[in-house]
Amino acid sequence: MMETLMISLILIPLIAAAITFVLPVKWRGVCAFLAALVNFLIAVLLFRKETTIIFPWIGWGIDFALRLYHFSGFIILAVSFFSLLISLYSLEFLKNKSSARQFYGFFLLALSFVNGAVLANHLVTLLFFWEGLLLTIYGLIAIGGKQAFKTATKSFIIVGASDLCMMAGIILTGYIAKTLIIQDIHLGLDRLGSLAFILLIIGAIAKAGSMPFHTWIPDAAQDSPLPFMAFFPAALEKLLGIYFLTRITLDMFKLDSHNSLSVVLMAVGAITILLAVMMALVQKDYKRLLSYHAISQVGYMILGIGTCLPAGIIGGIFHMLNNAVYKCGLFLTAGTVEKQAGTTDLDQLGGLRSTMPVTFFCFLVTAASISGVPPFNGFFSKELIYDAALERGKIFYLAALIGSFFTAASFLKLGHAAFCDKPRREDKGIKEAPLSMLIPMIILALTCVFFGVFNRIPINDFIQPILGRASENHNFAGWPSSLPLVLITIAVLAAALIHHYAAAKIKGSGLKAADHIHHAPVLSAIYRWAEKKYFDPYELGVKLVNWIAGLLSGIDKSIDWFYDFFTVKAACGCSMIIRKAHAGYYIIYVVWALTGALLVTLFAIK
Amino acid sequence: MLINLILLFVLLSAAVWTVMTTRLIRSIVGLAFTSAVLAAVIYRLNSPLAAVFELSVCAGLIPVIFITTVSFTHRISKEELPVARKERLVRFRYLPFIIIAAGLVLSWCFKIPQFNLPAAGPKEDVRNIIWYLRHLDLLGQIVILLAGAFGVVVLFKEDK
Amino acid sequence: MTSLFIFAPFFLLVIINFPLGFLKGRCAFCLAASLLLAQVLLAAFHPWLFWSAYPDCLRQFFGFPLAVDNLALIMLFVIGIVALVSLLTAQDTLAGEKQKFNFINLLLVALIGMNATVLVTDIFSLYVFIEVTAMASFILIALEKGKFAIEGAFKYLMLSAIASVFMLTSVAFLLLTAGDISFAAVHHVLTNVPGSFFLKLAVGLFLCGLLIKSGVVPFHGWLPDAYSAAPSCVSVLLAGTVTKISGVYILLRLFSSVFTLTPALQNVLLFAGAISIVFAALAALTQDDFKRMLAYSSISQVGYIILALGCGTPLAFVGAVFHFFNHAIFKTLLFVNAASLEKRFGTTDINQLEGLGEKCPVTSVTSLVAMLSTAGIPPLSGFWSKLIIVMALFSKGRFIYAGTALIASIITLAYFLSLERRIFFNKGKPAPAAGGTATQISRGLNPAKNFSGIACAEILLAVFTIAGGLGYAFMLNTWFLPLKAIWH
Amino acid sequence: MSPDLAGLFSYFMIFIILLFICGAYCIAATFNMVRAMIGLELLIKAATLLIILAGYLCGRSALAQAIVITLIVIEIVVMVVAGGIILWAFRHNESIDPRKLSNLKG
Repeated sequence: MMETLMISLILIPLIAAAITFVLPVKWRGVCAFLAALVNFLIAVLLFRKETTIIFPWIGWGIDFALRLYHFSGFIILAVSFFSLLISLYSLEFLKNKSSARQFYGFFLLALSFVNGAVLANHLVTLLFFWEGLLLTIYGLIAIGGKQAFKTATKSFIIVGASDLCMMAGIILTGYIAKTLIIQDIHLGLDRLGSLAFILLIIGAIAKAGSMPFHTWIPDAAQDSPLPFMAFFPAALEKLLGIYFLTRITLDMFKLDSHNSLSVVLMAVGAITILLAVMMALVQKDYKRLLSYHAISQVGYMILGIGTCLPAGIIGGIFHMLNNAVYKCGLFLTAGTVEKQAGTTDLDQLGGLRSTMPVTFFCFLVTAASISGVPPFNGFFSKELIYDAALERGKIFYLAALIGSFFTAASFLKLGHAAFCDKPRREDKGIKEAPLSMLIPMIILALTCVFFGVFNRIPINDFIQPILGRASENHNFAGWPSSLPLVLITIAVLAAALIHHYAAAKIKGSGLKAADHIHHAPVLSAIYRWAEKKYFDPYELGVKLVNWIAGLLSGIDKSIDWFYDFFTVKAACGCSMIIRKAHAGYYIIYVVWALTGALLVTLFAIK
Repeated sequence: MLINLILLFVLLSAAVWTVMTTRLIRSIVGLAFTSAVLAAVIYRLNSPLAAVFELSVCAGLIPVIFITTVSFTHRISKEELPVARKERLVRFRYLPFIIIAAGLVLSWCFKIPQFNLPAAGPKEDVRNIIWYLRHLDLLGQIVILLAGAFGVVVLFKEDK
Repeated sequence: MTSLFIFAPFFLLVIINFPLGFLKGRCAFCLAASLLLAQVLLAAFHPWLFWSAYPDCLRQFFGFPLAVDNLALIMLFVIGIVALVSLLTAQDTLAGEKQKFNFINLLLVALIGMNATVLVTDIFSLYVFIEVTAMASFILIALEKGKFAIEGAFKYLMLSAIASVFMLTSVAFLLLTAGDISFAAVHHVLTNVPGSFFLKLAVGLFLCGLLIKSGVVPFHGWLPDAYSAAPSCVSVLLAGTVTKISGVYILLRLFSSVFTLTPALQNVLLFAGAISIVFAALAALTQDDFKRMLAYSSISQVGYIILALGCGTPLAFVGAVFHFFNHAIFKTLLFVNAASLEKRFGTTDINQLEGLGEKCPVTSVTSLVAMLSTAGIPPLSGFWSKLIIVMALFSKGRFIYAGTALIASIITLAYFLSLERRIFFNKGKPAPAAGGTATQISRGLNPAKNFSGIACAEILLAVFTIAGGLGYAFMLNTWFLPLKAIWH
Repeated sequence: MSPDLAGLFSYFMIFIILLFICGAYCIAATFNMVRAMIGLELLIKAATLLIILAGYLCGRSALAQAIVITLIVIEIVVMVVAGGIILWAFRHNESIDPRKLSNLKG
C-alpha cells in the first residue's frame, strides 16, 4: 500500500502532465491543480512513514530504488504544499497568457521529477530525475517568450555543467563505495573521497543556486513566467539542493568541523550572502531584486550546514524551509503587483499600500521574515545559524550579520518604493487581486508567523529527527538561548531602519535610499562591471568559447572541405556504379543469386 | 533397374525437347509429357498416390493453365516463325551439348559420399500420414488454394 | 490455444466471404482490425493460461504441432502491429471498396501464412507457409495492376520460386539423411552426425533459399523493385513483416535452435551481412525515389541482423532479434510516411517533393524520428540494438565487421538527412510555370481525402520508436534477454 | 547404405542434376515469360523427383508422398498467379518478353 502511494507520487503528476497536453487550454490549470491536490494529500498520508522499494531497471547493478523516511517525507510534504499553492495561484495569474499552454504540463513534470529525486535511494535513479528536472527548467523558462530562449539556454548550460560534475561525482562515489544505494554509502574524506565529495557538492549547491552558479536566476526572473520563479528558484530548488547537500554531508560522507572542506563550504556560503545581497540592494526591479535575495539566502543555508554543528545544520534546514515559505510569498506578491499594476519596475510603481492592502500586508510579513525581525520565522533560523557561525569563526558571523543588514535595507527600500511612496504614474485602475491569488499569499504569510511563534513544531517534529542522536540532548526550539546575539541582531536591524530613513530623507524618495552605496567610489565601478556581466562566469565562458571557436573553425573548414570533396565524391561514385549494375532485367538478378548460392553452398560444404 | 534407366532417359529427352522447341504450344505439351513420364518414375519408386497426383494435376491441369494464359496473349504468326526459330536456335543450341557433356562428366566421376541412411521404420500408410501427422500442411493447402482463388479474382477479372 | 493464431484469421476469412453484402465494406475492416489488435495484445501480455488451455474435444482438430516461445511471441507482436498499420494505411490509400476488400482478404491470407511460419515445428510446413505468405504478397503487389507493379511482382515471383526450389532440394536431402523433417529430428541428426556431406549441403541450400527470401546482397535484386512498385500499403506490409518473417526470422529460428552454426557458415553470414550493409547503404545514397531508397535502406538494415546472427553468440542473437523488432517498427513507419506523401502528392520522386514540412507536419516529424532511429542516434530504439550488435562483434574479436557496421551507420545518416532536408525542410521553390505535376504539388494537399488512418498509424509507430528507445532497458530485460536461452 | 541402393541413388542423382541444368538453362536463355515458367516447372519437377527418391531410399515413402502432394498443390497456385501476372504484363507491354520488364532499375 505504502509502496503504491510512494510510486504514485511520481506517476500521478507524470500522467497528469500527459493529460494536460491533450486537454483544451482552459482545463489544463484545473487539471494541474487537482493533481497537485492529490499529490499533497498523498504526501500528508505518507508523512512520518518509512518504507523502501527496489526493482530492477537497467541492469548491471543499476536499479530503481526509492526510500521514504522522515527527511524525504518532510521534503515531499513541503514540495507538495508549495506546488499546491502555486498551481492555485497560477490559475488566475496565467489566465489568457500564451505561456499557459505549456506551463502546466512542465509544472507537473517538474513536480514528478522532484518527487522522484527526493525519494531516490539509488544514485543513478537520483541522477535520472535530476537531469529530467534540468529539461523541465529549460522548458519552463523557454516558454516565457523570445528573449527567454536565450536565458533558457544559459540556465541549461550552467545547470547542465554542474550536473556533469555531479555525474562524475556519482561515478567516483560508486567506484569507491562499491555500491550506488545511497543508504549504504558511508565514506571517509580521504583524497579520492574528497574529490567525490566536492563534485557532488557542486551539483547540490548549483541546484540550490549558490555562487558561482547563480547567474541564470536574475535573468530568468525577468523572462520566465512568474509562477516558475516562485516555484523553482524560490522553493523547489532550495528544498532539493539543500536536501541533497544535507544528505551528502550527513549520511554519505562524514564531514566534521575539523575538516578544511567545512571551512570551504562556509566560505562559499558567506561569499554568496555578501555578494548577492550587495547586488540585490541596487536593483531597480521588483522581481530582479527578489531573485538576488533568492541567491543570498542560500548562502545562509550553506553556511549553516557547513558549520557541521548541530545548531548550524538545524538552522540551515530550518532556514531552507523558512526561505521557501517567505521567498515564495514574496514572489507571489511580485506576481500580484505585475498582474494588477502591469509592471514591476520600481521607478513606475508606488502607493500600492492603499489600493492593494492585502498584498501589502503579505509583503510586510514576508519581508519582515526575510530580514529576520523577531517574532517571524526567519529570525529564529538566522539566530541558530549565527550561533553556529560564531562558534566556528568570527568572520563568518560578521559576514552573516552584514548580509542581514543589507537584506533589511533592501527590503525597506523595496517596500518603501513600491507600496508607500507617492504613485509615480497616474494609473487609476489598480485594484486588489482576485481571491485565488490572495489565498496562497495569505497562507504563506500566516505560515511565516506560525513557524516563528510556534517554531517548536517545525524544529522538534520535522527537523531534529534528521540529525538523530547527535542532537538528542539539545533543545534548539523556542527563544534563542544567547541574549547578546539577539540584542546585536536587533541593533543591526535598527541600524538598517535608521540608515534607510536617513537616506530616504536626504534623497527624497525611498527608491533612492541605497543610491549612495551604488555610487560610492570603488563600488560604483564594480557595480558597473557587474551590470555588464564581467563577473558572470557563463558570459566569460561564452566569450572565450566564441573566440576559440572562431580560430578552430578556420582550420576546420579547410580540412572539412578536403574531406567533403573527396568522401562525398567517392561515395556518390560508388553509389552510381552500384545503381548502374542494377539494370532492371530479372535475369541479372537470377544470375547474381545463383552465383551467390554457388559460393554459399561451396563454403557450407567445405 | 533397366526400366528405370530408360524412363529417366525419356524424361530427360522430353525435358530437353520442351526447352528447345519453338512453338509455345508444343513446349507446353512437352511439359505435360515430361510430367507423365515423371509420374511413371514416381510410381516405380514405390509412391503410387503421388504419381496419381503428378499425372492428373501436373500433366493435366498445369498445361491447361499455361494454354489459357497463352491464348490470352498473342500467337506468333507464320511469317515470323522462321526468324524466331533461327533466333532461338542461336541461344538454345548449346543445351544438348551441355547436357551430354555434363552427363558424361557426372557419370565418369560422380561418387556418392558414403553415408548412413536412417533406420527404416515400420510400414506407414500415406492417408494416415496426411490426415494425422501432416494435417497442418493440409490446412496450408486450403489456405493457398484460397489465395489462388483471390489471385484469380484480382488478376483475371477485367475492370470495368 | 496456439492454433487460434492460424484459425482465427482463417475463420474470419471464411466469414467475410459469405455472400452477404453488409459484411464486405466497413464491417470487414473492423473485424480484421480487431483481430489484429487482439493478436497484438495477446502477444504483448501473453497470459500463459491461454496458451496451454485446450478443451479435450478440440484437441483432435486444433492439436497441431505448434510451439510458442519468446521469439515467436515477439514475432507475433510485430506481425500484428505491422499488419494493423498496413490495414489502416490501406483504408486511406486504396481506391474503391472492392480493392479494399480484396486487400483485406489477402492480408488475412498473409497473416495466416506468417503466424503459421512463426509457430510451426517442421521444416516442410515451414516451406508451405512461406509459400502461402509469398503467394499473398505476389497478388498484393499486383493489386492495382499497374505497369510497374506487375513488373515488381514478376521479379519477386521468379526469384522467390528459385528460392523455393533451393529449399525443396534441401528438404529432400534432410529427409534423406534424417529420415524425418521435424525440427527436433533434424537437430538431433545434426548434433550427432556433424560431418555428413549431405547435411552440410542441405543446410547450405536452405541458407541460399532464405537469403534470397530476405534479400541479402547479392540475392537482393528483386527487393527494391518489388518494394518500390507495390501499392504503398503493401510496401508497408512487405518491408515490415513479409520478407522479414519469411526470410530473416526463419534464419534466426533455424540457426538458433535447429541447424548448427559452423565457423564456415559464420563467415558466410558475416560476409553477406557486411556487404549488404555497405552496398545497400551506398546504393541508397543517390536514389531519387523515396520508396526505393527505403527499400535499399531495408536491405542494409537486414544486413545488420545477418551480421549479428553470423557472430554466433547469445548476446549477438539478442541484438539481432532486438534489431529485427526495431527495424520492423521504424521501417514500417517510414513506408507509412511514403504512403502518406504518395497519396497526397501523387509521387514519391524526391526531386518533385520539396518543402513539405509545413504542409504535413505529422509526416515530417514522424519520419525524422524514424530516420534518426534507423541511423542509430542515441536515445532512439535503433541505437540500442545496433549498440548491442557492435558490442557483441567486438567481444568476439570481429573488429573489421564492427567497424563496417559503425561506418555504414554514418552513410545511413547521410542519405536520410539529405532526404529529410530535401523533402521536408527545404523551402519549396516557386512553382514552375509549365511543369504539370510540380504545380500540382505546390498547390498543396489532396483536399478530398482525410488521412486520419495514416496519421494514427504514424503517431502510433513514432511513439513506439521513442518509447522503445527510452524504455529499452525494460524491453531488453523482459523481452529480449530471455532469448539467450533459445540460442542452442 | 547397400551397394545397389547406392547405385540407384547415384544414377538418379545424375539425371536430377541434368534436369536442374535443363530448367536453369531455360530460365536463363529464354525471351518469353511463359517459357521461364516452364523452366521453373522443370526445376520443381527435379525437386519433386529428389524428394520421392529420398523417401524411397530411407524407407519413408509415405511421408515423401504427403510432401509431394502438398508441393503439387502449391505448384498449381504459383502457376495460376504467374499466369495472371503474365497476362497483365502482356496487356501493358503488348509482349511477353521479360526484357520489356526493365523499367524499375537503379
